[in-house]
Amino acid sequence: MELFNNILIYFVIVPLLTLGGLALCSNRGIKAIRTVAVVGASVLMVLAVMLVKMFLDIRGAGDTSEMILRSDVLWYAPFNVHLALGVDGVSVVMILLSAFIVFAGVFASWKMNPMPRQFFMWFFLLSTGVFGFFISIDLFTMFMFYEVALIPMYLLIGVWGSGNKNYSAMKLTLMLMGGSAFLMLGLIGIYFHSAPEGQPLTMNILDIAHNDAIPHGWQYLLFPLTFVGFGVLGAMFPFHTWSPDGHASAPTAVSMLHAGVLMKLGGYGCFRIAIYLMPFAANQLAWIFLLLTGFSIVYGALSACVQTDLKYINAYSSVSHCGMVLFAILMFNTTAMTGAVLQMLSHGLMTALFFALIGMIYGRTHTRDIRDMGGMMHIMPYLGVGYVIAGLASLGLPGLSGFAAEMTIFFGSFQHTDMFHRVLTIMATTSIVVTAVYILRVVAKLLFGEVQDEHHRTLTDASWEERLSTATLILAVAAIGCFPNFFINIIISSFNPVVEALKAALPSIM
Amino acid sequence: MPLSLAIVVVALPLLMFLFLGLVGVKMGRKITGVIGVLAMLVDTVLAYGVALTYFFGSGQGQMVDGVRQAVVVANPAWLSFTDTLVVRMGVLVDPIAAMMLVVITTVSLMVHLYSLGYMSDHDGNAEKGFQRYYAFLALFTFSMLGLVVATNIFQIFIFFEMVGLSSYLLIGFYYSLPAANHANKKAFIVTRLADLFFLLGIMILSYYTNTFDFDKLVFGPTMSGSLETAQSAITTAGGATFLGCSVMAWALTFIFIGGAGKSAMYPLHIWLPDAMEGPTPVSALIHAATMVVAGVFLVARLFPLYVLVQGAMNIILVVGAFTAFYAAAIACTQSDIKRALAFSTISQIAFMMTSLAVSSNQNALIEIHEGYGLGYMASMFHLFTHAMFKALLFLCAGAIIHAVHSNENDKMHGLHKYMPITSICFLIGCLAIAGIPPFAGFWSKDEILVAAYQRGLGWGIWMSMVAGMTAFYMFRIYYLIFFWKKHEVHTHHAPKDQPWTMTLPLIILACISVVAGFVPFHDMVTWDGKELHTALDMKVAGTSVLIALLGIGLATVMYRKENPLPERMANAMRGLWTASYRRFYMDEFYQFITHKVIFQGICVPIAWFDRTIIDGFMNWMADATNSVSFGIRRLQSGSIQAYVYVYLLGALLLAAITMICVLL
Amino acid sequence: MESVGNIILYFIVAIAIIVFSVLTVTTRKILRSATYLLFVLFATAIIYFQMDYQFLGAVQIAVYAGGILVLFVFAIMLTQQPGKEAEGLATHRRWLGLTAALAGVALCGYGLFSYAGFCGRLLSGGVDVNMERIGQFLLSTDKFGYLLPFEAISVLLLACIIGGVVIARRR
Amino acid sequence: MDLTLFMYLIPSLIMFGCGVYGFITRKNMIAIMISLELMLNSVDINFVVFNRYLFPGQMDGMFFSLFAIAIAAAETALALAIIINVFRIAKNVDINQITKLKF
Repeated sequence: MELFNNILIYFVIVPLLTLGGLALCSNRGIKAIRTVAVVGASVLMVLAVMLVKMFLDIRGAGDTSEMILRSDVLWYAPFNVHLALGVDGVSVVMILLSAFIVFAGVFASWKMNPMPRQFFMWFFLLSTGVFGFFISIDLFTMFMFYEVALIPMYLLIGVWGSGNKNYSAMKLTLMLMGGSAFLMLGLIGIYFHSAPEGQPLTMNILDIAHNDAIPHGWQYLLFPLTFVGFGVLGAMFPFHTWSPDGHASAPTAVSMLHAGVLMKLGGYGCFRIAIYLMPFAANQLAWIFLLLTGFSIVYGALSACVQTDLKYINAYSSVSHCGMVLFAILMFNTTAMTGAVLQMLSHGLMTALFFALIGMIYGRTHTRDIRDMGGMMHIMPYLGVGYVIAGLASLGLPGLSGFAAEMTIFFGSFQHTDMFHRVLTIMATTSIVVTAVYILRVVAKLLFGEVQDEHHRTLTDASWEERLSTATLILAVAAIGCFPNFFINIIISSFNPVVEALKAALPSIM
Repeated sequence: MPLSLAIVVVALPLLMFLFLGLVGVKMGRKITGVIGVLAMLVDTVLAYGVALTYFFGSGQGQMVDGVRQAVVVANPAWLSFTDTLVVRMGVLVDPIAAMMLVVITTVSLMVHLYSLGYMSDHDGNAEKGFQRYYAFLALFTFSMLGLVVATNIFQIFIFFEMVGLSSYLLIGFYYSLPAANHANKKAFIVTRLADLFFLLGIMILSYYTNTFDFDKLVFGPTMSGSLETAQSAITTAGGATFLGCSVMAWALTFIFIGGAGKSAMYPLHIWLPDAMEGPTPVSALIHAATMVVAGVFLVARLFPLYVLVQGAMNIILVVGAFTAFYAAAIACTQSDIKRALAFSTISQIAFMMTSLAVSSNQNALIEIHEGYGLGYMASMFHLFTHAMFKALLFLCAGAIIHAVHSNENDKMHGLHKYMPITSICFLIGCLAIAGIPPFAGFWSKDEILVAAYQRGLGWGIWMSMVAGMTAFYMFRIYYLIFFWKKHEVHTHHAPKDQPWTMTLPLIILACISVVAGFVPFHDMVTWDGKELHTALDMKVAGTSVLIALLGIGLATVMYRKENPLPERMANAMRGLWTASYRRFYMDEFYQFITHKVIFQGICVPIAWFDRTIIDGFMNWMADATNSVSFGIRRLQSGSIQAYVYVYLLGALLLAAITMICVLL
Repeated sequence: MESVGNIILYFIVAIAIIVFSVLTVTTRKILRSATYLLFVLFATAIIYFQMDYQFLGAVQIAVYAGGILVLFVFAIMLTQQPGKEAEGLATHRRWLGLTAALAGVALCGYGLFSYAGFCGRLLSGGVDVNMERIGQFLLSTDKFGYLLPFEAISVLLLACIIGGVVIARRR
Repeated sequence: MDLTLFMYLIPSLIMFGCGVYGFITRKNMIAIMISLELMLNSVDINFVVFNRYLFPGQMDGMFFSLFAIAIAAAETALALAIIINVFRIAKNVDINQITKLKF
């Protein structure tokens, strides 16, 4: 079948095969379960790297089409639903990011207990959804994979979580489901206006964008629906409150995958669907969301300053950083959008690293309250150094990923000459100081100083799989930080259609 | 020796950092230190080679028509914002960069060597974390070298952050100590705040000029420093204004704030005295000689732009002159020798800033008169000499602290007898900083004063006064450490001169401090690359020496021998003395702003708002749904009898209705 | 015109049904309740015989009175502590039941009385309902054949047997 | 005097009303089952009587009753099994007390 010649479909097939393999494992054979999971994750990683290479080759060969590696299989004719696959630079790097985090996540949940088999099965189902979302260019398929990625989260937190897990799992699921309710309305609305009068309706994003048939009046309704729908997942103020509780209760690997990849689905969706398909309303309504996201950047950072739970600090920091992603996307120029994607990559890796480390520390100390800990650097130097590196990436230190991303965003945003955008940009820029404050506060409390609890002295440093998990992420963070241009070259061409569409929608925007 | 070796000079410390950080921790402590020192020695030799080649070699295009050119050795793109706005990671060699290469590698080598002894206990065993210490030193050296060879302003920003990081790591080297822990946080956050302004400045500047590169901003197409290029950069900005000032003034002021943060100008100086919690060699390297002059370097780098924007330059002048005095006033009362030296550093850096600022004047654009740019040259000269003698002073202080295990000068006193070499080296440093000929400080400070007098008599007198204070407080420290009264031996072994690893750097630096003043700076480091003709202005030189001697004399009277005079004077001016001792309450002020206003007044309410209002609303929605469904639940009681009853009534009702309808 | 015996029998049966029905649901003692139910079932069987449905009447006695009621008695014996009276009913519950029952009876009674004269007479000459015909109907697949329901009932009974065993089995 | 259809329906109706009353008011589950049997029985009578009076040439009503009796037997057997099982667990057959499965 022609479909199976496309590398993209394997990003869905491999996790599903892994899932099947896990289903065949015995519950007791932890070795077999681990082996299957590691093999699955490694194959995904290899596939992702191959995809990047193929992408570079194809682009290098002069193919400038918007999406490459296209495949299209009719799935359900009455609604013209296709299994339409295709990637551009943004999707490629997102897939790479997901593969990294899935890989690291498998090692971070090495000692998962109880029911490791079921855990990994849900884990891979979630990855299926994530990868499926990134490779699809059909509204229905995207939405379907989106839901596939959301649902396992409930069980993963509810069963394997800690603390107030039932509440958190319920809250997270309900709020995200609420978001997808908005989203579904929006998508249905888009579908019914996807083609001019008399032509068959379509679900294909590219076709919808080229048709540009959504009436302006409808755009005013559909843009907020889709943007908010995805924005909930992107932790947009004021729909971010699932994030602190959800992350606090989630098991390590789930936090990693959730903050690392799932929250990126939000930003990606905003960019790919909300803005691309409805450029007119995007231009008109951007200011509302710019205010919200600009506010949430500072708001999240300031909130993080007073938290005492490590995961809460990180969750609020995610609110701030993800706010920056949406903020940059709404700036509607290539530089800022490039920065947004870099920030997604950067935040994904760095937060995953954070959550991995927090999980490892929590697994040893059984507390996440920074007031109860101190001097961890004496006890677990490897984790301590990892934490410092993650923190430095988060506060935007050159050479680590956060810096390149944030600078690109700031400089892109500053290209706007009007007062509104500039004031917001300056406001967003101040977050680099606040971020430094809360990161250093945590680092000082947690790692430095004297050991607070004498029982902690007997704790051990990272084991080999934990080292592997964190080292993978640290390397990735450093790679983005040291060679940002490599990634920028991959993604930058993807923004042309969107920016063109935005310009066409309102010629005076730039 | 090709100039491209500058790349190696920069890269070698980075490799050392990676090597020591990744591999070194598995090796023995002592051996990593030795490796670090040897690598640094190689680096220093290379740096000297590059500098000498640049200044005195021929070819390679560094000299065109008697004008020194900036040579870009490498300039690969690192991060592309737009097609034109590209951040490059380059290596540029020009007079100030070459000079800074020499300064940084020299001091760094001395500190590397010195640390072998300092970071060991009295039996010569290296401390825990020795490898980490050397790795961080290498990281710092790399960052600082990267900063000075930057080809564009964004690269400077990047390395500003990097030196900030290395400074953070090294201040917090003894991370178990709460004070160190607190100090490094403070240093990082204060400089980060300044960097925020720096960033804003870069954003504005780059938006209007559409470039980061110095060759477009200040060097021009021929790479020679030129006012024309700078002018064109400013013209590109057009007449854009913001709040009544031109955007260029805003941009350059913001950039200066960035530099002021690193260079500890008032009111962003508060981190530097606290940074003395780090190991003393670190203070010598970072917080006396190199990193703290990054701000000066930054302003010097953009000097042609600043010259054209008088507003920004005046701000620098005022801030610099005030800080020089302010820090000197505080230094007169400090009892912790490292803090006293730190304030002395602030004061001296402010000298450099002031010197840069005075060299512009109102009619700079109209005519470039003879001796114009003297301040620039003087500033760089002072930067050079100051780095040497301040490093010397700090290393001496380190030796003393290592010997008596305390920073407080009332634990010292009368050490001259026990540590004669240290004492002499310290004296040389003091003479140099006080400006006594022929020591290095005299020459550079004299040029600064000349430049200040050229700008205006008032500025000159002010700076001369500060110079006098400098002489006073330095000798106060000197006397209090080495004389005052007989040393009381507290520890079981008496203080003595330290091992050769620590003494050798002192001697080398002392020698440099003696001779550095004779380096012909005026034809090597000038803002436009041309030779600057200077002559020793006897009037100025004479007065400055006189004032310095006056200061020394006063200090001698007060502190040579134990006497009640200082106590009496302190009592006479109790309020002033206390204010100075408490550093004019700036720390308390910042503490209030950060803790009470920002933390308690903003962060806590926001967190409360988030949990209570926003999250409360979400929970309220859930609760509302819940209670509604609990209400409805009563209908679904599960009692079959109730169901039957309701069903029956319903059926009867329907039947009755049907019947009524039929009957009607 | 019916024979007098038939009419007398009818009245005896009707009164028995009414009285014992009421007693069934009003007595406090559950065993008595079952006994009264037995009488009701017998009376019903008599009605069937009166209708010339002998087989149905026999089934009614054999299955209902003989089988089900025995089950009831066993169940009562198993679950009832001897001598313990059924608890008194909550008053509101009784009133609820009474209103519902009375309303139903009243409504249907009103309906019945409005059509009281309809089809009053028992038509003679009906089909002779003998065993052979019943058997043929039950196993026939013709228009009025009941093979499918018959088989379905068989399966249902089987399921019930299995279910009963499974449920009642002591674990 | 004729025995009309109507005359057979009256006792059946009263029987049904008693069944309803018993079903709603009784608390003992077996008593509820008994009330249920009353209702079933009354319906059976109706089937048979209607059949006999209105369609004497057919036997549908009779067969329906026949099947109803069979199903009633099955249902009772099963229900009593459940009740006994419940009694084993709860030591009680009071329908108001058996609330363990309730939300």
